[in-house]
Amino acid sequence: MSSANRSLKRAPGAYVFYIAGVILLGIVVAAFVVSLFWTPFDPNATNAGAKFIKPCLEHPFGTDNFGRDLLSRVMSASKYTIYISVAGVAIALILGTIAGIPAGYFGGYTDKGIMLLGNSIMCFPGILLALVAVAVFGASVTNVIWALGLVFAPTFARVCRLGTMEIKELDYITHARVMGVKPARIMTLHIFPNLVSQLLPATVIGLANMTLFESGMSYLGLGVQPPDASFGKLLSDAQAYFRVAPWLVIFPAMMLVFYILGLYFISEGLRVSLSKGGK
Amino acid sequence: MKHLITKSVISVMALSLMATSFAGCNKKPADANNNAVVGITQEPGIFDPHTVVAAGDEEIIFNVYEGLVKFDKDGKLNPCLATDYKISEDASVYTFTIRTGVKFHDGSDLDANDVVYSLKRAAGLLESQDGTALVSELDSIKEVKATDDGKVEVTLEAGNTELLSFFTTGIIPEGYDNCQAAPVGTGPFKFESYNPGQSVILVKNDNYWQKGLPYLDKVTFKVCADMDAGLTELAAGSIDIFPYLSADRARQLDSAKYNILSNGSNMVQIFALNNKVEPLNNLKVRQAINYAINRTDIISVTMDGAGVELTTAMSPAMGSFYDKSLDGTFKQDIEKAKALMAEAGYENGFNITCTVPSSYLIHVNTAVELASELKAIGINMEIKQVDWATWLDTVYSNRQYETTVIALTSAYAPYDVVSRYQTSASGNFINYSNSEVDKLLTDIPLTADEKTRTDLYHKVLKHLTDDACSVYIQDPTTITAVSTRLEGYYVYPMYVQDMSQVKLVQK
Amino acid sequence: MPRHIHIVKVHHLTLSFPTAKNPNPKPVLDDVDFGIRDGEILGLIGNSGSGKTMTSLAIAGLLPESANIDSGSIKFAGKSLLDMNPKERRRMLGKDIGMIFQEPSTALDPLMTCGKQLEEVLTAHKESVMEPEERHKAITDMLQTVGFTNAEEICSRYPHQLSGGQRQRVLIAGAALLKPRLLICDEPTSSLDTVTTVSILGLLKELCHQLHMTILFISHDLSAVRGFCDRVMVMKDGKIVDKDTTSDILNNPKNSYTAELLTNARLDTRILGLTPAPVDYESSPVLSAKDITAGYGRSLFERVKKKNGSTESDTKVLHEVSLKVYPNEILGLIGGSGSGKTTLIRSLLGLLPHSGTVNITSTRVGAIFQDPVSCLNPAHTIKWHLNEALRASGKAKEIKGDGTFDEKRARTLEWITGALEACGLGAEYLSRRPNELSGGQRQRVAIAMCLIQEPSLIIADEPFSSLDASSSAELLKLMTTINRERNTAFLLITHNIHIVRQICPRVVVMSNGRICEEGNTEDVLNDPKSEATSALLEAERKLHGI
Amino acid sequence: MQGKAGYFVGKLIELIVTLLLVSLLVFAAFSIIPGDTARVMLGPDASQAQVDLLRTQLGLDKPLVVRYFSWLLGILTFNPGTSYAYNMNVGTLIAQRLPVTLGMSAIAMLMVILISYPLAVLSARKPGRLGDQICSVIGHVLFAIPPYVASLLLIMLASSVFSLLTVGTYVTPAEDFAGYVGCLLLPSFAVALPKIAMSFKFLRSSIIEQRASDYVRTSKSHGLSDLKILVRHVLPNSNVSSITIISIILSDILGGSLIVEQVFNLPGLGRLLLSAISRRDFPLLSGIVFYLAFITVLLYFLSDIAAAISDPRIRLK
Repeated sequence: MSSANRSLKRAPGAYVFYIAGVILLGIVVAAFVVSLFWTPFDPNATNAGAKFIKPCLEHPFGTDNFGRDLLSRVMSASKYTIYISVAGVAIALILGTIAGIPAGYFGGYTDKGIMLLGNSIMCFPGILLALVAVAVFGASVTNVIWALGLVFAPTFARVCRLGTMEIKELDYITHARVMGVKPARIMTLHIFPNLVSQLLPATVIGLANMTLFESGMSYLGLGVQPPDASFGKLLSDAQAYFRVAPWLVIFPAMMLVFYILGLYFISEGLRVSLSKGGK
Repeated sequence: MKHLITKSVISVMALSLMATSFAGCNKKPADANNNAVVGITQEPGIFDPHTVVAAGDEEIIFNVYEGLVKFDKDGKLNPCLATDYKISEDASVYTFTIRTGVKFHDGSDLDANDVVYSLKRAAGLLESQDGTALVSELDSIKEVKATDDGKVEVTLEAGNTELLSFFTTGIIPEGYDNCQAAPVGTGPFKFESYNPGQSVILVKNDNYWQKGLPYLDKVTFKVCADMDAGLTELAAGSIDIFPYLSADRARQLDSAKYNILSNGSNMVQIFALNNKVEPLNNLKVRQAINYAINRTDIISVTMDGAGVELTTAMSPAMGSFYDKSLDGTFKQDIEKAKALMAEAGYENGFNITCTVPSSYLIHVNTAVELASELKAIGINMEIKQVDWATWLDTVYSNRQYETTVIALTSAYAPYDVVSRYQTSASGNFINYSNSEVDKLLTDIPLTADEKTRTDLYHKVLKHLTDDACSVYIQDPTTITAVSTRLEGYYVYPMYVQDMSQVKLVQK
Repeated sequence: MPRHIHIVKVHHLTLSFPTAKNPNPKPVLDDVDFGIRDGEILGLIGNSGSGKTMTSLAIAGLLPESANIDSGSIKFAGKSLLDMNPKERRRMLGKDIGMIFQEPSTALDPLMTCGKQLEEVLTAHKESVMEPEERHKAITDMLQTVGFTNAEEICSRYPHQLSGGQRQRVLIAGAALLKPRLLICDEPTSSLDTVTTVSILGLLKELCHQLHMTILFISHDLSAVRGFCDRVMVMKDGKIVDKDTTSDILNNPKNSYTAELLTNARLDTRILGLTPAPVDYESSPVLSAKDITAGYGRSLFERVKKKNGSTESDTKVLHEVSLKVYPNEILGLIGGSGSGKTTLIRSLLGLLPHSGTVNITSTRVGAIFQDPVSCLNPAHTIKWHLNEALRASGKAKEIKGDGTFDEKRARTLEWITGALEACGLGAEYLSRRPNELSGGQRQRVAIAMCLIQEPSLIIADEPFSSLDASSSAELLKLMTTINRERNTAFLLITHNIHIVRQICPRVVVMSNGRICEEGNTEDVLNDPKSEATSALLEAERKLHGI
Repeated sequence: MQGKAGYFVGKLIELIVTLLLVSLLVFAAFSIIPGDTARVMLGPDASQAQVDLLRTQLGLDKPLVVRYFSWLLGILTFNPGTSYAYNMNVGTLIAQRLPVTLGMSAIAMLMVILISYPLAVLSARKPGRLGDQICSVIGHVLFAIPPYVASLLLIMLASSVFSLLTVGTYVTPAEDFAGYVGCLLLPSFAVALPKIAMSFKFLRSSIIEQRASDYVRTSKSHGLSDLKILVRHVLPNSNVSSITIISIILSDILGGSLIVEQVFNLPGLGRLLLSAISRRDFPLLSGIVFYLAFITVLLYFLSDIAAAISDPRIRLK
């Protein structure tokens, strides 16, 4: 135990991760917030006379094949990327919690049934399920969010189930049961607040994974609808021109990686500090 | 399985499904064997000459099957399996003289019975069929019979001077019904094999009736995922011919290795407006939209400039039937467009949805550019991508849409281009209705005189433009790269790859 | 003073963990200086963090890489250990110095059979080249020495198939296999129950004589060294504060810290004079359980297999246990670990499926549990806990009465504060969270939660085992007070025979899932009739000198 | 060992039940797809009568339950029917594409193991040192790069710097095995990159954790050398805990290769899947989805079995 603690202390501290994560994420979030009020150009306004302008003072990120200002597009793309990942994770979190806590709490056939369903969903490679779901219900932002939420729900259900199984053995839950508190109340008021510390890193990492999935789906044309774009959509649009206009790939890719990496770092920081605090 | 579908529906430009990019590789150039590899971007699927739908399939089987008549590279119809044909005065009886000495790929000789069988099969007249034509234009055939002197007589339900081009339909041996798995025709090449997702291989027909043709021993149609994949393969030398390149891609090729051929594609890219929905049922609104857009810009962003601007429903590739006087009708004029909008009572604009098939990047891009341009006159256009199946279902069949962007292709026949604008036509998905046009379209097939007919076509086109029934955008240019080691390849105005004339350059 | 041969001599050893930020931290070992005499059992006592484990690791050469020896030396049989290279030091391990550790459950590789792991000790030392048969014989012999009659079988078992005591024996066998001169035992018994502890200590002592080994015995519990160690050293904050013979340390401590440790270890003197309420055995019992049989669930396939006629009893933990608790009674329930006490409690509380009947006169039974860390929900305040208890009791409406919201709230607050104060905690604790409270305070909150429900019986499952002596005494006082003043009966499960003697008029002894003895406390403890009771008493006597 | 047999049987039953549920999900999902298969096949100009005729021919008019069972029977006997779009046996179509997707996954997995394992062992030897930190940071960055972006960068790199690897020209294994492996190398690497990072991160922390465990201390006190402890105790134990992760990585790789093969123009299942989706080719689509899920379920099953064999603790619950 003692040496494990020590090796953790010698690894880059949680705060290094936090700072790096907050800076990276901050860039993307700042772009998002600013884009709500102002972008240098209308992100969707085309200008056939200004195609493929290299990054310059007027267009710091250059322009695309429609002559649209890439900086403005990247800024407004952050909106969809953030919206989809946050809403998707929220759905996954809600579904996962609703399924996972009773599974862990009741055990037995409830658990078997819920986990079987969850496992069946997890049996499909995630992207495949999301693809089929969007193919079935049509490509739109809402459908992408639901599809991703569904794909990610079992992950959260697992976290909740394992956490609940651990917590329900603790004396305070036993005590609550002895006092005659109803199961629904035990699960919501006694168990759930204690799961938050476990769900938090899972949520952050879920945001990052959701973004990866969303960009993969956008790449296949099943995500955000043009002329709007997410980072992934910008990238897939850019691929046709990446030899003529490499900046079309570089800047959105950079922002995408910033966002995901920022989230990873924050989750890493959370994990390290929570595991330290948990001792 | 039956594929009862018309040939002239809609096939779409074989532009990239998804644009991706590729790097060069160092595979050895295709060796000096007497063969050629053609890159194609659509997955082939159907090899039956009567049920074939996709243009991507037709371009392949053009080399396997032949009809009574055949197009040449200029779009002219020449006798083929028929040495001669006669059309009766009222254009209701076509009589074909069948060429002798032609052998099918299976070794049997071509005779009038084969022609009768094939035409009946295409027209749905065989006893085993339910009467529905496999090739819908041939639906009007009432009877096909062989005469005693080896001729074939085709009787129509009504006179139609415009039907000849549909006798390009492939002729197959009598009683043969396995064209899908094992195509048998009379063409210059025999069908060898099909590997889904990879290639279709054709080999030389040694018994081809045109002596000396073809030159090549083997032709491989290789599936490339998209244009960029094809470009990579071109650069690597693993394919020799690649049609459907975009202008900017073509520029990246080494001119010492590849000749670049370009030609109009006889396609009409249209920003289709549903004439039955508010506010598009208002002529002024449609005119305003026509004046608001800049066709040059659209061609610039979607085709890198490689396209011919259109203001009417026909491509200039149709020769004299095209009405040159309509050129430049809707030159961009925002002020005029705004005025028209105000006259129509929409000075504040309106919201509208454009439903586009997601698999065709060019149309999606066109919609994006259109949306941006329409903003200038206050129209907020939202783009909704749907997959091809959904597009066919909701937009084309059920006409539940406001606007869409699509390319209309047709057989190389002017009537096929305009017939969809008849009020009752099944292809009239823009819900256009003009009684004068209906009348003109009824008259055309019955008019034998070519000059008068041309006039009637011009009238139809004028009406379509005057009514601003939709926004005609461009005829995208087909750009084909052909290896310099080959010669004799021609770009046809229709969607085919004629490999029979292609040969190696003699050093 | 007679001269002794020191097998280990630690000379003014100072050790610290310097980091880049803090190059001169407070030393973990500060000028530690002592010798271990050949053949003796030396006890090293101290609280956690006092440096006792670091001392032993320094001798063994297993210090973490970040540790830095600032000054001092360690000699083993005359050779300076700190001057040796790592390879030489490694060779000494197992051969000259053996070690056993606290947690036998994790100290063996779960993927390897015990025999193989013991064999590694032999193969690791190349000097002793042995044939496989010889090795096997050496291992089985040693396993027999440490008390296994089925040595061959143990060899082929995986660690998880052995009990804690058995694993510790295997580890001792491993440490003693090459007959090292020094055996370092780092808290070898603190996770074992009393009976096993006694037997392991007996084994170590026997090995010490038989193999002429010297033992350095590290423990945090002063009482564990009684009757085992020859000499005892006491450590505090990296320093050795006291060093004397065992009897002097225990009976006549000269150092104040030693004396403090000693008093803390003794509960008995503090709880004298606690008197439980008189019990009327004629009245109907508050709890009567009849023929409780319970076990843990099995997988579907085992159940299927069961039908095909294999043994039935192996997963049953309780066999037809009957039990009565009378009003006002504090009933003691004792038994070794694995005797089924906890299963019985869980069955009585309705937390486990069981057969048999349980009758409880009161609507609610209160319960308090062993672990003060997990007895309260860390996510909520104390006030929330008490409110929750009130809500669950169904009396919330009655307490709130009528009136405005504020009035209701004031009445509720008054009620829960009353319960808390009855448990010796003021109203200021209401807004605190469990992690701001000590173990004893948390147990009090747990009792307050029980009191709010006004039960006629509280079941207390080893509430003292994780508390120090003073907190335990306070808690006991509280329990007897409640017993007297509120006429609440207790079912007290404990392994501490002192407590039972002091406050329980009646006692029940469990063994192997059955009640083997019950009756008046005096009678049972002074004249045990069953073997289990005798063993418990014997172990207690040896360990604590009662 | 009898306990193990029971455990295996239990897992097998779990596998079968999961597969049944998966099949139900697949079927249900495709039954609610909007768009009439027959209409799509026949095109817009066909009459309603023709559409109805085709529906009857395809068996689409039968009740859902009947269709489900006939579909299930077909799919379980590896005879999932005939593709509407290709007019070929779905099994044959999938079998033709499988070498690409499976080959890519296998090569990617091999890369993951061959690269992440030694790196993790080296990195965990001295956690916190410079080398370890560099590896960890690179790992995080790789983890954040989507596979298709990685593909793009790799193509740029390969063409501009090396111009060596064959990109884009697929060779079947029967034609030229070396060429087949060669053309899959780069795409496999693109899929493998983030998974290398994931596996590295997991293995590293698992090794560090195992090295800090009590039994390692015991082994040290027995005088075992560091290498011996690593090989005999630390690695086997961290392997046991990695088995589940490996199976998850494999399933991710399978999903990732569906996308990457698009970028590299490989005729794999991904392309077949997309074309099946756009053509509403139900037999083909359901076949691909079910068999991919089947492979995944099998992977999880095998990983459970492997864990049970290597870990004596896993027996009855």
